[in-house]
Amino acid sequence: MIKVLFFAKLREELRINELDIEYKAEVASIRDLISYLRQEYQQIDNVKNIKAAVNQELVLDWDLSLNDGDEVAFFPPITGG
Amino acid sequence: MIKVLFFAKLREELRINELDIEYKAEVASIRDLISYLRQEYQQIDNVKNIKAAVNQELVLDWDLSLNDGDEVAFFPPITGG
Amino acid sequence: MVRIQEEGFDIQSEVKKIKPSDESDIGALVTFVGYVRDFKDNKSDTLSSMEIEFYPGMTEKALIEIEEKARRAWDVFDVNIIHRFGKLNLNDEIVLVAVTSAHRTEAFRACEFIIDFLKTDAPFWKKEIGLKSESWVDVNKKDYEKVNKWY
Amino acid sequence: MVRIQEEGFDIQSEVKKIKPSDESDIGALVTFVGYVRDFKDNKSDTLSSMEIEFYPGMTEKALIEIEEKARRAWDVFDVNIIHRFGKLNLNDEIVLVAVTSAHRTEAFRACEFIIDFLKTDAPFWKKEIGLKSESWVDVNKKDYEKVNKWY
Repeated sequence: MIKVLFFAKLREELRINELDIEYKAEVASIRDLISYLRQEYQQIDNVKNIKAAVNQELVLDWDLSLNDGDEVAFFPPITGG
Repeated sequence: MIKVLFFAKLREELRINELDIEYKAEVASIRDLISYLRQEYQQIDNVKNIKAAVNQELVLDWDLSLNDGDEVAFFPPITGG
Repeated sequence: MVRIQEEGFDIQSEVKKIKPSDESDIGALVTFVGYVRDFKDNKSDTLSSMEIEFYPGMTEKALIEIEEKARRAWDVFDVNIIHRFGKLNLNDEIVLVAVTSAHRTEAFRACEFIIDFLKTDAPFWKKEIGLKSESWVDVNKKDYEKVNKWY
Repeated sequence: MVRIQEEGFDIQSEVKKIKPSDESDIGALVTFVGYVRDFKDNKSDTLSSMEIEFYPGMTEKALIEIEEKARRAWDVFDVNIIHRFGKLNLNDEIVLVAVTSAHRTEAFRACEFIIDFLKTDAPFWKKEIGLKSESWVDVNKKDYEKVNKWY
């Protein structure tokens, strides 16, 4: 299982903050995962410059393989402080 | 009359914080004034890098002429903050 | 020391935590506080409040990592970072970064370093709620330029 | 705003004076506090107190001039400078420089500029009183190097 989290504008656009996805070939990387999610949530493209974190670490290489049990988060650029 | 003030280590060395000196040719500049004071207060030389202010403005040019009624202050380098 | 909280904070009390009265090696404290301010560009609306969201777990880790980086770069005595979340009103304080050190220059550098990296590396998102409309704050490119200057 | 006083100060109260809750253009506050710290070099003695002397009249003018210079150099909202005089104990606060601005970078620069110039241009003198001996603090050459960097 892969736990997917959405934050801020992305969470609002998708109207969901958390999702469990079965671990399978179609979600073997971050890039695959977002393509897979896009099938159901086209609104993903309403948010520009989406960032991804795997197991709470920011990941710049979206070809990184995902493992069963990973927590993946998608969110817009950070605007805190 | 010239009002002369001493601060910090200089005040302690000279054991005086304020002095009124008659305005005359011997005290026509800061350089003259300190030479004049040195006659009575040799301990002036116990303090290094003495600074001078005329009418509460730091003066770097010790050849500056003094005027009757000026307030002249001598003190060691600043160490506040 | 890192905290994410809904409540406000008192600067003096937060300073005491990193400058206790028996720590006589500390000569300098530098503190940054960020406030909810009114819209800069949108002159046709007035900001009434702000919603701040974060990523529980990851945000704390990111803040701790920023503090550690600052401690590796400068000889700092202690660090206190607080970031608020939830609904904040206009003029409320959002974030505190307080740094103690023997000398002022290190405290200044470390404090600015922390707030600069917090702006780009700590997952917080701000939504500005105006009287007429609301919107998520856009990313500020200058924040990334500032962070790059540290390298 | 410039004050020379014998009493201590509360950072939160001093901040409120330059960040009143209705000044919603202020986004950033940077505060510096300097403390009486123990001897650095003299390991055979312990500092017990400090005496601070100033030049009434000239010192106030010098502080006001430093504040004005900072305001000319950066887009600052307000400034609060307090320097204490008289007898201070180990760990007491000596000086406060607090600056508010729309943006953090200007507040950081202005705050550091003010404390850097205060160290070289505002006539204060410190005497360190240890358990065994007392002496006037020597001038720190680094302070002059720092001030020169601003030009």
